[in-house]
Amino acid sequence: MVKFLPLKEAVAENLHDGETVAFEGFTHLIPTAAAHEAIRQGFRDLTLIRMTPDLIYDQMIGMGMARKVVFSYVGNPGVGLLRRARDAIENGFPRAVEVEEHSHAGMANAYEAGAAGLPCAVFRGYRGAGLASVNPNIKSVTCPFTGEVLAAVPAIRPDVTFIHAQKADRKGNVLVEGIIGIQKEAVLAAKRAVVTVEEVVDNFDLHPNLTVLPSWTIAAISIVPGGSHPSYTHGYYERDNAAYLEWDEIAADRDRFQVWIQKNVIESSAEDFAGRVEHLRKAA
Amino acid sequence: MVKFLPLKEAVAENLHDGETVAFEGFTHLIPTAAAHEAIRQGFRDLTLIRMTPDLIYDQMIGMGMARKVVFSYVGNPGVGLLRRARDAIENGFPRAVEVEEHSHAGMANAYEAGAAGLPCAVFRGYRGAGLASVNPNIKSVTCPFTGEVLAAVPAIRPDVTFIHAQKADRKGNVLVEGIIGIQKEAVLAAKRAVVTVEEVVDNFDLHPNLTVLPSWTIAAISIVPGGSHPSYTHGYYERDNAAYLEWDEIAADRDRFQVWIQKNVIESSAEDFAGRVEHLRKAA
Amino acid sequence: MSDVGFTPNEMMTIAASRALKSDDVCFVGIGAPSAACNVARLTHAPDITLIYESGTIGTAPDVLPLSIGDGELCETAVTTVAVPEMFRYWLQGGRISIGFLGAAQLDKFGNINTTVVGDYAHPKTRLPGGGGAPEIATSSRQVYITMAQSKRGMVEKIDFFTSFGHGDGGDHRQRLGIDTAGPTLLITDLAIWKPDPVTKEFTVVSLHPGVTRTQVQETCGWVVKFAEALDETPTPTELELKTLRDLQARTKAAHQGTAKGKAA
Amino acid sequence: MSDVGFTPNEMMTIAASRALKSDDVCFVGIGAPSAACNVARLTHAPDITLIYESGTIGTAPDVLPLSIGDGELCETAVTTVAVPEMFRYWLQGGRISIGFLGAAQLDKFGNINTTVVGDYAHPKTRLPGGGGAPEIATSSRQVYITMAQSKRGMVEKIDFFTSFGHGDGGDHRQRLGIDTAGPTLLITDLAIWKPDPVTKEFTVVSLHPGVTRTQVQETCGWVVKFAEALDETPTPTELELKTLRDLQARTKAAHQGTAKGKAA
Repeated sequence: MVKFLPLKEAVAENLHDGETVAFEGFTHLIPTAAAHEAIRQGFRDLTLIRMTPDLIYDQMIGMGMARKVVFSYVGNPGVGLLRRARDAIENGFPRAVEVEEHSHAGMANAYEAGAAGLPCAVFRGYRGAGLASVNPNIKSVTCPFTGEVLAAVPAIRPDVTFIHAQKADRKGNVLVEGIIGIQKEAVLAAKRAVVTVEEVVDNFDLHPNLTVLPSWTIAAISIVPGGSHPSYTHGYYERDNAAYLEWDEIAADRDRFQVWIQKNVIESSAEDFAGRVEHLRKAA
Repeated sequence: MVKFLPLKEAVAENLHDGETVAFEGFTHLIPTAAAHEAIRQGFRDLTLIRMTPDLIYDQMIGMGMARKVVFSYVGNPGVGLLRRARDAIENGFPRAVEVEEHSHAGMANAYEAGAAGLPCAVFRGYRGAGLASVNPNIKSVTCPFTGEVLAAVPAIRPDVTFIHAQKADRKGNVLVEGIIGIQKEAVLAAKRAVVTVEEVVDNFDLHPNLTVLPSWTIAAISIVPGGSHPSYTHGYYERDNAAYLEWDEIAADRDRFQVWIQKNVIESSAEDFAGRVEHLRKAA
Repeated sequence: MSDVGFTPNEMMTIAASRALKSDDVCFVGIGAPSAACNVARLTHAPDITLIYESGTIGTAPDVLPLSIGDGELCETAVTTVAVPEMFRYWLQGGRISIGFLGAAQLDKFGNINTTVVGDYAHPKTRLPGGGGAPEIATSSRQVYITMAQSKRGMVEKIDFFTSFGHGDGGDHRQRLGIDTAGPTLLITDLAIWKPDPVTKEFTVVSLHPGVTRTQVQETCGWVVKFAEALDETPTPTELELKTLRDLQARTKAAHQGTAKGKAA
Repeated sequence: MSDVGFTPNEMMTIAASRALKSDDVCFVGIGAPSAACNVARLTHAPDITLIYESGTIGTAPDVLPLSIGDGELCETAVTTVAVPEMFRYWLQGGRISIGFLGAAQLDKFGNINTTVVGDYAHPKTRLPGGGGAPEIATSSRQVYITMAQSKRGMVEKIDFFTSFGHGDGGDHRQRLGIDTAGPTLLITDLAIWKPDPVTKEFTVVSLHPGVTRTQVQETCGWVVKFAEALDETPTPTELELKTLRDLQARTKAAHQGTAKGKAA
């Protein structure tokens, strides 16, 4: 049964050292507040899964929380590289991090297979691609009808997935809209799912075909307005593109990074996110 | 490029003797008008694909148009058997018809694979089921990670798919809503798709996550109000449950069936459908 | 039994409804399963999640659907998804606690035939086939079966294995690598049956009010086993009966309300 | 070239935009590909379908997105689908006519590296990786590549095969069972290149206005082949330049408009 909890408790109840966790969001709806709470709680030895590990994984890797990263694009979207992740991969700082790398198609299919309860995903991919020779989790199966050799990757099955979404109703059903990305699959593939939402409403009055996660697929819901900043929440506030550009400079320097984390994460709380998006809300 | 055509021309341009065709609709949005037009044009040797071949396939089989039927539930939903299909399968009347039978999961996955451009679908299915031993198109693949044996079926790739949908915009983008069933996959899996719609509007003003088929995925659109009767169109008119009950009697008798087809199909046209749903439209 | 104030079919539906809980997620077949699930929802299990294979999740229809895709299922659902998603994410994903099936032919190990009477290639009667059932039977965590008893329906040997129950009994499911429980409950118009823990043969555990062992055996094609401690199924309560009858009355009115249309 | 009234990058983007037609369905990468596709849409190809891997189909943004998932892509799209559907139905399904890619490293056969500089296990520079590119490169019917020339970028041997182009050239794609055409066009800031019909080696077919063969060779890490009949790329028209510059001005204003936020 879904529980409505303060974010601090939702994270403490559902994430543990050494677990495999996905904080998903495909540019849109990135669960920054949940990731910052995880940083405050100081988890270690996590396996971090995400198609596009951007700022929040740069931050968690920079804080030495990750044992392994599973990803398909380790960049700052539209800006460039992720400098804390680079430092870990290239220099082992602050700790070495194991890498399992896929293509977007591989990750998307692997999440889909996880949501579908399958052990692996089968698709047409990685043809001629170098990843197939450096990632032992890229194998193949042969179509028994045509003989075509198709790619196979293991299903993604996180211990826990965190996502951000627009809203929940009082029963705990959750609505995701706009660029829905991989949010639904990441939740359904996980053993447990925690969702931060902008708001809770008495009742949805929705078109029947929208992306709704029924309450019984979710472990905990936390109300965190602005919780995806500097990513955005369709219908609530825009992407803080300037913050992404700024991050490139912050993360370039180990000390500056620590100062930033201390001020904006350690000494902050989930309640601070609402203020960060005030200037990004569209005028009505 | 999509063409707006009268149904007669849309069918004549896109369906040919001997082809593989899907008239899809999962209880909702069944393209009855298109099927009746196909009956009037008298196609032969068709391979008919459908998860739930109900009244319209009973009619086409009863008229001797089908060489083969691919299906997962050959019943009159909620009523009972399909008596013309039974007569063909049990007695070879009016002609013998080849059967390729799957489960719903098998058909749904096969359409999905067709839409996804794959040669086959892989899923967990048919375990202990008798179909696996009578249908040579049910094979298996082994997960290269866990060793689990999974079912494999060939992708469905119709020459042409017919569906009914709520509406198109002037550019030819098509909206499907409500019980969306397998409509999108059936269109995307086919070489050509023909859509009958209740109406054409100047512009959609839609939620971004609804099921919209872009104009360039469709060969022809025909405006046929009521075109799914006695099935229904969510937002336009209700299911004619009485007609389904009545069909059980009509199809039970070879002669009564012919009389019904003569009157309601051969001597009718696509324009007659609007009148058939008048009493099924909800009061505003 | 005609003087007890309810019909055997009503008793069957109500007994089935009692087996469902508010936290169950049911994959619902049409007919008796649909009626039982909705009676449960309207009485003791208001939060039960009903899923129909047309893609409607968490639906709460006011009348029973004639088909698994009636419009009201969608209008009252929490969400409606595409059919491939239904079978991949929701059924195969292991999210269904109870798969609720009917049967044309059933054997003592809960194997079901809804495909053919006679030989598959040359059937005496071509039935509708499996639809969703083959995977409902193996991917749902448990399977409940409901059917009216008859010698034609409850047979020693089914003509076709549409949906796998316990196979030849015992650990046959595990030997095929199927890790779900399979049929755990059979509710007929005369009795409640549960599989023997070891052999998996369906055993009568409760007789409906007024029903005798002889009646059960006379309407069943195999030699019936009865539990040592045989219960009597509690009589339908007034609320249960009224809920079921109101539901069926609303349903009948709704389905006949469209009777003007003659063309199909 | 500074006196011709446009920059090499503007020429590159505009030359790339000209290669696109109204009936193309483009899978768009960020950066120069995105600018080129939108210039095409705003000039000679108004009905072009632009698809970003975030799931937005038929999008028409007023400003260039910073990321592939900016909100405006969704707000202006015909429809927005989930990411698994994007990669399965739309890319793998064979519906993309042009996959438009950039490159960190490129070789003469159109193979692309955006993964690492140096050894994969111990990289000198860890680049972002492939994202959608490995499958864009093989499932799109054709691939267009755009990048600014440099000896560091255009190399004899790439460090990692992120996306397969023509491999070792010739029929290497067919030998791997890849039935799409692969890279058919390379547009740099200096020239337009097309693969040799037999060897598949990229060959300069058109020099941008004012560019010399020497300049092309000096900024390329392999020995450049030039077509016998070498064209000069038509100068950007006023409309093309104005469209591109307006788009970039709107984009700059929009992305800086959110600069108040300091926390990330």
